[in-house]
Amino acid sequence: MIDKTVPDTARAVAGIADGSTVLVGGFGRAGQPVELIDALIAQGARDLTIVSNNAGNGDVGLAALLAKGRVRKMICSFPRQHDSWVFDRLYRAGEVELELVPQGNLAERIRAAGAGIGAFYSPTGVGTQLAEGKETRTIDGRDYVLEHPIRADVALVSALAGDRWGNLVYRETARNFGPVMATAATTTVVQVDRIVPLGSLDPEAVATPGIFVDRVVAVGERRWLDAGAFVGGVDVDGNPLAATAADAPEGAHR
Amino acid sequence: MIDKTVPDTARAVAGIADGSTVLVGGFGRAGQPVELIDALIAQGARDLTIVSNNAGNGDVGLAALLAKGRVRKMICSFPRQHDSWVFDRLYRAGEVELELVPQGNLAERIRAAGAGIGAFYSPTGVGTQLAEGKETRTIDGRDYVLEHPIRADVALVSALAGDRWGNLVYRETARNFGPVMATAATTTVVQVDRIVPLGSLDPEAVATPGIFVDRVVAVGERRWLDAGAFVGGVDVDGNPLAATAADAPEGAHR
Amino acid sequence: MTTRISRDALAARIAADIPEGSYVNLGIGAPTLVANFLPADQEIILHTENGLLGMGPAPAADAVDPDLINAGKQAVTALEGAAYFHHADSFGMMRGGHLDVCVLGAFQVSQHGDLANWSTGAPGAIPAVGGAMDLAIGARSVYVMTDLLTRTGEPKIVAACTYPLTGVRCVTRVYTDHAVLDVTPDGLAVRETFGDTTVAWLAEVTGLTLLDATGTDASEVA
Amino acid sequence: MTTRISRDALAARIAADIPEGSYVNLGIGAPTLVANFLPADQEIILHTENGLLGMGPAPAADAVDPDLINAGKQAVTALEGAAYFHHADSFGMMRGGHLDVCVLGAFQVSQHGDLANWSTGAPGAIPAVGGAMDLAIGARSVYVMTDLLTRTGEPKIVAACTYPLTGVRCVTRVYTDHAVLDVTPDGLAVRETFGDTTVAWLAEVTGLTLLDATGTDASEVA
Repeated sequence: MIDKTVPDTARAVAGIADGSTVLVGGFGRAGQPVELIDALIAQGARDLTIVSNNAGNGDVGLAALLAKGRVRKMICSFPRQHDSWVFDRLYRAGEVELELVPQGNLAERIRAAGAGIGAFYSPTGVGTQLAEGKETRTIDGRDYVLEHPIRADVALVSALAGDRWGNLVYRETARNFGPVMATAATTTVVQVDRIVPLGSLDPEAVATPGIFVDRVVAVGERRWLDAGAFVGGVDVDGNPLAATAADAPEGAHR
Repeated sequence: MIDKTVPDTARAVAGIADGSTVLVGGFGRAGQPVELIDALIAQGARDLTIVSNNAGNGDVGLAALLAKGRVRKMICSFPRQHDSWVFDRLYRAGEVELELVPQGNLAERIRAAGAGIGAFYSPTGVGTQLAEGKETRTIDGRDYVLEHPIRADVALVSALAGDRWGNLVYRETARNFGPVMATAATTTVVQVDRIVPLGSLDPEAVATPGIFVDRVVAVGERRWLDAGAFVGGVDVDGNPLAATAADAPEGAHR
Repeated sequence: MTTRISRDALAARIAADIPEGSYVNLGIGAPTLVANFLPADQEIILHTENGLLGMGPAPAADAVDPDLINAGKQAVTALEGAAYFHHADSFGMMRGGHLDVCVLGAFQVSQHGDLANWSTGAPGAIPAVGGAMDLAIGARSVYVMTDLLTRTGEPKIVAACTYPLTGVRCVTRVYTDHAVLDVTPDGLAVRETFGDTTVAWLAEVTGLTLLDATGTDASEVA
Repeated sequence: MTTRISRDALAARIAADIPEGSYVNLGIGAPTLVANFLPADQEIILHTENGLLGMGPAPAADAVDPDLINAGKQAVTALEGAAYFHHADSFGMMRGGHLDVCVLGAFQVSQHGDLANWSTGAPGAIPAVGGAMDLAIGARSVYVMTDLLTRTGEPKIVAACTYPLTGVRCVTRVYTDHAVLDVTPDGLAVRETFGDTTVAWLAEVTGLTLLDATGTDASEVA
């Protein structure tokens, strides 16, 4: 019998080595695998390269991992948020490296790794700082920049429900990077609210087939979702939605 | 109100011009938009380039379009099947051009067109006849061939159900090329068994969001599915599953 | 200083240019105001790049769902007819040219339609780009919503951007608090002025050669 | 001629090498027989490239569903735990190295692991490749199931393929009716012989230098 479920988050993150590249799902805190990150902090791996859309919110999850000094480098599209004070401090102190990637190139580079694409020409970023040093090519009159896959040792993903084969469904916009990240790592570890019996997920609605998944752990209701203000968002003037204010730079674009 | 539904297949295929490139969904007859192809035959467009995995089965659908002499060129991965006698005859008579593409490169090239990728490096086909004349590159020690997008004027797709915004769900392996083809055409035309009210499709299970769809037509139960033997398959010795035998070349690989 | 319209009035002005049936992405910040002025009796489908088409308005305070947010990480709702998808699919939608319109903020827009809206390049600033570069090159029409002048009076419509670029020659039209300008192959064309704003004044304050497209004839002014 | 095992026996032999939990694609034709010999008390998940993981056996004749077929366009079923996906995702799965094993037929396999199985290059033949090239380079282990000799007695394991290639240096292991051979950096290694087949006879009939890996020691034979 195939059984990819593991009984607790400690076993889910066991064996992650120092120096690993780790894909971390989520957009802000929607889909962020906070319980797995907490287990990774306890597990102790360090000198990590983290690939994630953001660089942590508040003091939980990815921000907590950063605060512990476990992260050597962040690859992300939008590190600076009103509540990214942990990353901001480390970055300004020169204690964490940053590779900034436009969000769509980030998603597509991760997909490319999972889908066996050697590299691809993207129109995004052409003529900007973020394409400097990269090969460009004109195809059918349009300019493109050559982008390479981002593959990882481990992916940490949060989904709504999974079965013992590792099939996953997500919930609303918490899906975000989960399905592509699950394809691009040597070991894909998933936290779900609940594990369901094989055959109870609609095969037409499975967003991540189990072939991409190595370990699934149930974390129950994600309590931190209710543990305070709605973090990460800003109002129309760029001021934080939450009370935990820090100033949001003018013109911030997601 | 947005209403992409059209009342009949004739209106669904209206305006398809001579010389168009047309993506046609389906793998064998699963997911083949036979009712739309019938309407296209009646509509009369000619000198077409058809992109489809196969080159028709028996005498219906794509085979019927070929038999009418409307197709100048086929781009496909597996034209030769035991019941592809229409294509076989035209090809041998020099009346239809063929561009043979490995199936995964076909799917990925269509996806690339829909996703705005200028070109991509694929490991499939490297060192084979099907990569001759194409640029190759070694990336991280592996060889790749540069593949370009396949975009089209029109896509004809068959799905199970759709709503007036064009959201689609498919059925089992009839999904196949539908979701990628829907993204890669200027005009995407979809036949569905039934049109359902907006809001009745599970937003987590929509396989083609309506943004990719221009016209949806309901065709009811696809009667041709029951209209005879199960066509297209071969047994373990390569002999046709259907009674309508033609000899299958030894070693045929899907 | 000539007439300035309010940010709400500008949002309404932009909304009026978006036809029914359009697929639209509204960038975070001021562009989100455009949603408030889309006609209630028309269907315009909003895309948010974190994986949702058919985005609805903000929920009631007691109905916030942390799994359902927009690109600005604000709580939103999903309409009937919505669909969820993952990030690679969502950005394929943008990059593949399937969005009709996006509305973005700007630090600067050049007379050739170059956009700078992600970084001022200030020393010590932490860079963050998000989906801005994908939106800028992806949508069929890229509308910029911005004040004409910075708080210190510098024009944001410029001969060439001095801030780091978001995209090259990607802007279709610029909606400012004084006027609406189209990016054309021949340069910027003033399409509409608000109140007592004149094309001549716009040309003077920006220092640019502007085409006058406010009438039936487009004629060049100094 | 030495001992030949039957096609069913060969399929059983291949099945015995596939561990529980493997993700496996069985090419059309003879490789599909392998499914009949997978142990019923173990879970091995079958992939079919037309968009299904968790493929089950053929349905009863009165339960055929034309929308549910395999790559050979035969009616199949879906197991509990199955998932459907589109073609780009399905081939991403293959190309991305997620399948543990695929089993393919062959016209020829070279001593370096080159595979020819899609075209004999015969004049007038209509070429068709399907998913063969993607499978050949995609799976972690590419097993070939083939007769050692053609009907006319020519070896199908050769120094260099004369038929058009499907993939370069892609084959992991060749299961023939006489012996099992591994492709190694040093050449072909005979892993197992059936009945009275000897390594020497295999070397003679193929005209190749073969390594003997049937014992605990691998030693080269002429």
